[in-house]
Amino acid sequence: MESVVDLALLGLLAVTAIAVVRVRNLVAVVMLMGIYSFLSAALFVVLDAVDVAFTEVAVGAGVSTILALGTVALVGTRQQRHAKSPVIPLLIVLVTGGMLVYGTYDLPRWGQADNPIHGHVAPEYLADHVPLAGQDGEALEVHIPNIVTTVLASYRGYDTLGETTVVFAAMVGVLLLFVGTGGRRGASARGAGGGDDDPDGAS
Amino acid sequence: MEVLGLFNYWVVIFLMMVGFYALISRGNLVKKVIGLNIFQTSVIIFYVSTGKIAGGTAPILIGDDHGVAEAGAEVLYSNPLPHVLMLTAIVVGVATMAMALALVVRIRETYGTVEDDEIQEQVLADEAVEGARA
Amino acid sequence: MNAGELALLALIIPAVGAGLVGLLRAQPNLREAASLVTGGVLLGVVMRIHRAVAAGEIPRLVLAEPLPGIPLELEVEPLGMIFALVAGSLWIVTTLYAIGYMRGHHEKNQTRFYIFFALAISCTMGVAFAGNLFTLFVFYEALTLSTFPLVTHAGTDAAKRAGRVYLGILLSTSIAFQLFAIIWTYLLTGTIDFEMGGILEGRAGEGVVAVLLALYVFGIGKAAVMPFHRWLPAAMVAPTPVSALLHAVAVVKAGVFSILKITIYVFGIDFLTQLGASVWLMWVAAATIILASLVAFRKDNLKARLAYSTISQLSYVVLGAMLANTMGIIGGGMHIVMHAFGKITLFFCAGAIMVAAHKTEISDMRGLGRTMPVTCAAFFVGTLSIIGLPPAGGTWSKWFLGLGALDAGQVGLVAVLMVSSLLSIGYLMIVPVRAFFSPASNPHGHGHANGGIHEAPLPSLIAIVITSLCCLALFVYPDPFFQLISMVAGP
Amino acid sequence: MRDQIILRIAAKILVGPILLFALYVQFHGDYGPGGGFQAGVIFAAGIILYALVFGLDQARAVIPMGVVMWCGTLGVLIFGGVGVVAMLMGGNYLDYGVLLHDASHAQHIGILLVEAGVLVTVFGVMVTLFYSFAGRRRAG
Amino acid sequence: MSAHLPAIQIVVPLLAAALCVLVPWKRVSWGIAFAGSVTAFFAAIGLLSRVLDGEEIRYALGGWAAPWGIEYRIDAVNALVLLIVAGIGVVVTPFALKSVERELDGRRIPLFYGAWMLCLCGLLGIAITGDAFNIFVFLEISSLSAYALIAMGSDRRALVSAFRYLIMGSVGASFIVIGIGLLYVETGTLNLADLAERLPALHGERTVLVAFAFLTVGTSLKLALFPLHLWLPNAYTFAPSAVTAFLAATATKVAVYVLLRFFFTVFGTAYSFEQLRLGVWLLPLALVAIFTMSLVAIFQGNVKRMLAYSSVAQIGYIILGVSFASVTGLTAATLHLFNHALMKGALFLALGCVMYRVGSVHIDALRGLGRRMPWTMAAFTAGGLSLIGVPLTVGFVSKWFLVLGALEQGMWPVAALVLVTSTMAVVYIWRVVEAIYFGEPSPRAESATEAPLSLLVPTWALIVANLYFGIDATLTTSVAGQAARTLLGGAP
Repeated sequence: MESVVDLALLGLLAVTAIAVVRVRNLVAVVMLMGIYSFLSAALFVVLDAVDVAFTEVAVGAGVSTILALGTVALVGTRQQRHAKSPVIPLLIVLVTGGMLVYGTYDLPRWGQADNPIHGHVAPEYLADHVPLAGQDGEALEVHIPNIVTTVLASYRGYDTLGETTVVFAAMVGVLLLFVGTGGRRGASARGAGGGDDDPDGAS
Repeated sequence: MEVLGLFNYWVVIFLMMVGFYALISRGNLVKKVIGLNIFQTSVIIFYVSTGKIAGGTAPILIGDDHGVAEAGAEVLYSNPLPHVLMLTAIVVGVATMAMALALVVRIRETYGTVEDDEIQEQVLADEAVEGARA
Repeated sequence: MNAGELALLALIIPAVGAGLVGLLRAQPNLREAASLVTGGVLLGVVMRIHRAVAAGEIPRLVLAEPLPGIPLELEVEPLGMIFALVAGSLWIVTTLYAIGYMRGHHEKNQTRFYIFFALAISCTMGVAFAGNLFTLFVFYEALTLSTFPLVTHAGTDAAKRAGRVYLGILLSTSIAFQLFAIIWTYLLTGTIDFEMGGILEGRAGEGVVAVLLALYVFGIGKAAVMPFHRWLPAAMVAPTPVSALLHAVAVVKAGVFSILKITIYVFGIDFLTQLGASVWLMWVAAATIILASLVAFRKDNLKARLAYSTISQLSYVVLGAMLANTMGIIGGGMHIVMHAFGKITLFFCAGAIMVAAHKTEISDMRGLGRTMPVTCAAFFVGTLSIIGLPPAGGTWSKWFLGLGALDAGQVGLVAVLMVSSLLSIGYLMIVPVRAFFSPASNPHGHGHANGGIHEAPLPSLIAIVITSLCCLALFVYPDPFFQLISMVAGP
Repeated sequence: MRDQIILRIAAKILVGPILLFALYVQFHGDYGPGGGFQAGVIFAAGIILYALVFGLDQARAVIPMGVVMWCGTLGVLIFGGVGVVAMLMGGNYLDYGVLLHDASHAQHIGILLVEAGVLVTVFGVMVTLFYSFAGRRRAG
Repeated sequence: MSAHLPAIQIVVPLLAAALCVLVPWKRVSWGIAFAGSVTAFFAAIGLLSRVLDGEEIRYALGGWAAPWGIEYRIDAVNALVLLIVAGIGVVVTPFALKSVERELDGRRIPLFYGAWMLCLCGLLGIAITGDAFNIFVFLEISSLSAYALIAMGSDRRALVSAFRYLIMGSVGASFIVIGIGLLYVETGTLNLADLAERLPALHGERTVLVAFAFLTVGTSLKLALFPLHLWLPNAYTFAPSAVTAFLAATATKVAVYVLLRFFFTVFGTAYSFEQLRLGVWLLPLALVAIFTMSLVAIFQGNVKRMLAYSSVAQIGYIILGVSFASVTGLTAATLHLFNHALMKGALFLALGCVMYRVGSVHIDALRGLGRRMPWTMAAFTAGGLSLIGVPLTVGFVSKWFLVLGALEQGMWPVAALVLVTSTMAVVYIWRVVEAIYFGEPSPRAESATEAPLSLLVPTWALIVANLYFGIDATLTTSVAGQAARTLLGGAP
């Protein structure tokens, strides 16, 4: 059953992805991107990654889509047909994809419980019994049922700090780009006028 | 299962490559960014699918709050680590996308277009001006 | 203060002089005085070191160790002492000359000129006292860089172009060939020190030695062995004192000196003779001697003719080194000295003619002997020395080189030496001969060209007299240099 | 959209529960799916919805740009600060175990704190991004 | 506190970044950034001195044991890289104070220093961590902030350059993630040391080969290895002066470090260089990079872009050293990491001074500046000499080891080519030097005066370092030698 849903979703994803390449109305493309995110979120649920699915819906389908729509509203909705030959990009993609496919032949088969990925580090996580550093293998139990939360916030909490910092970096970057440059309605928000504008940039 | 085992990966690779193709072949900057998004999302799908154990369940331990470890031993859980990594990757993806889109907006404001070849023309014109002025 | 520290002092004094010149830029008289005093002090120091070296001492001093096992080291051995003596004594004379010339010629940026001039001397001392291949390379490069502003002194397009050729050839040959050879030597021997008898013996085969030697000979672009000689004529755009001291003495002699030094202390004379790896390079040198003489014939510009004459004469030293026998080395070493005094005299005269009579082309110099008798007489003496005729010092070096060629069994080379002497009679002797015996070429030219004696400014004239007298003195009394070179030339 | 009364009322009704749901996601993250990221995004979604319906300026009046920027920064400081506190209390950086006597319990506290940091940052950043993009006028 | 030095190394810049953004005053913001970079610098010195005592530092974040938690692992290699990054940070930050005020709108400045610290933090984080995925996270921190910093250039082409860099950089990062993912699937671990232990058993696997390929290509995009360098010249040309100096001296170096780490530590020399014969691939790439990029540099009118192309060529030298896979070769590579940071940092800072006074770094704008800005121009010349590899500068030291490494392998044509190409550096540097000292001043240069001290002092600090480490390279060569031996798996 799982595999059927899995295959169906993958098929839909493929269709969506191709549509993203081919459609030239950018609003439609952004919506397709949102759909792609939703579909992948559904796939994540099938793959037991509920946390990832949740995040993908909120961030991928939600925030990304809104930002992309906002951008499209600011830059125009048509993608021009352009004369560049698709041969070289196609070649690069085929080589890269070919490499990856070649690499999969030795990959452990999908979904097997005895794959190395499930053997080395994961069992201690799942047993909630992760060794502490420098204490001769003495372990600590955290007692939080959602292992993803524990791994995220504690075992690999440093990664999460980094990830929070990436988000922060994006804010700093975007503000740097936007502060004090043209087309600002935000700057006039405190002053008179501007208040009646419909935020068409986001609708 | 054997065939499906690889087929799954292949489809994911196909998805990645479609995104990658959109990224490198399209001249519209917005399209490039969306291509990048598809590419990154597909990489996430790849990671997550490696964490799956057939017949497994989400890594949220079942049982009473205190005896989790014992209870967990009998249930087959999928691997939580790829999930954690991909939570990070999703957030990194949106951060990159926000940066990219902000740049696109600024490029549109200064160049009046978001098509790569038209921008390139103006860039070349700038170079010519610089050469002539100096 | 021991002799090793004195060697360091010899490097520092000109640098301090450069600083003084910079500080005194507002008062030209004090500035020039500072230059002269520095020159005097340097000569004194070099004499002190000479006393120690003549007594058989080999002073050493390690300055720094940039890379493990590769120190920056000074070492004064007899060959380096010769070079230092020549450069040190001629610097003060040239300074004297320059004072007259630069003022007489109304050159711009005189302060910058004296600063870099002094720095170049400092680097020259570094080359002379280099204790290993690395140190030699360091000062060799520094010399190139410090003379670059002097070559381009005029700042004109022609000067810039010349500067490009100068720097391009000297830097690229040194980096591409010389440095390569040094690193290769290091790899083969594990050392870069100069040692009597060489360091390569037993460490490299005939083929490797031949390639290495070629890399050194061509990599030391300052020796101007053809086909890497183009920088030298190009450098002639510099003010004449620069051409005189640097491009007749310091820079070019740094080149041939390096070749001589590397032949003796890296390859070892015996080892080279035994392998015969240098024979083809002898012929390269011989070809340079002849070809450069032929080119010199066709140059009407006096400085250009002197430049090609220099190229030709430099290869005498290279030839001496490549002969790799006692007589060859003595000849080469002596020729460094003899050619230095001879050629600097000629350049001084060329500059004097330019300042006093505003003439640069040989064909315009007919009858000049009447207005500039002292200068033209000095030119005659210098010419004798270059050709190798008595009673000038050049006789000795030619003599020993001939003996060296005979010892090596290369009769053909003896012939080359003869032919070249004949050629140099042809292209050099013609100048004083015309000056004294031809009627003036353009009687209606410059007003002062005919009327009475009109010599160069007095300081310059003094310098010219000193060097030409030296040329003569060296014929009678070459002993100090002969003793030094004998110490390294083997039995 | 100012005139669409139904939408406005619906939005008004919705914003509250959305924010509540965000808090639920945050604190239930230990037991079910969810955590700081998701909660932060949902929290931001509430504000974004408000802005879409009532206008950007109205939203900015409720939660000004300065505040959300400040939030975006504060979260990083909270997260990083928990690590520093752990360090000051003798543990390694981000070692929550030293925060309390009972290491296991301390882990809970630590996780809660850093998740709060994540929530604040993600909320702040997402709203800032929205404000920035929505606040620009189309050029040319 | 010294036990926590590794954490301080990263966390202080990170928190400083947040604080920089919080304060509304630009000078205070700069002060925080400066304090952050100074702290990071001293932390790096502390770590390096501990590593030189022969210790391998391990620091478990969150107190969790290694393959489960994330750990820092510091040996001679990354200690040196940390020192490079933090050292350049501490020199360039004071320079940024006035330079950035001149080139940037005042309201952006606190944000600028936020991004500045994030970039520093990200680069340090990549270098220090012992966890493969963590590399990716910090790579993104540094990259995102770098994109923003580059886009701050006053020329509008800066935006396009930043966007193109973003696309190339994101592709690179995605490739790295794919590579890490494949390794993870094969081994079940993300810890670099753990990976190194588990991979030898899998050396025949195609998946490992593909992971290797993706990591190499992804990292090469980041380090601008020819022909994946296309983003670099424009990004460096149009970024603000301080940003160019900082990134040119650090960003590509850190990427090279990542490459070294994967080649030698994770996959192991036996796999990378014996089984895959990587040297055969890297050597021609490096040579072509050196040759073509030096050639292209000769024809650039914009001096910043000229130096940018020269940077790509210099990366070629580093990769050349790597391709020998010998102690001398790797010593040369790691030495050149350090030395090139010093010389390019100095050169770009000197150009920053020109930008500050003249407002352009086109070669024609530099004409005749030798008299107007003697100190700046002397610094440029000295930096240029170092780039050429004149003895008693750091450039010479690198070249010495590189040629030695090539000759050791018996590749004397390669050695010759290294030296021949450095004469190409003579050409492109000398073009500028000639313009500086012999050119007729342009109208703008006519009125220029010497750059202020706050710009000159950092520039000269790097020049002095260029000379000092050229005259006494004992320290750098011993650290580089230790790093090389560590990479090759010998005793440190």
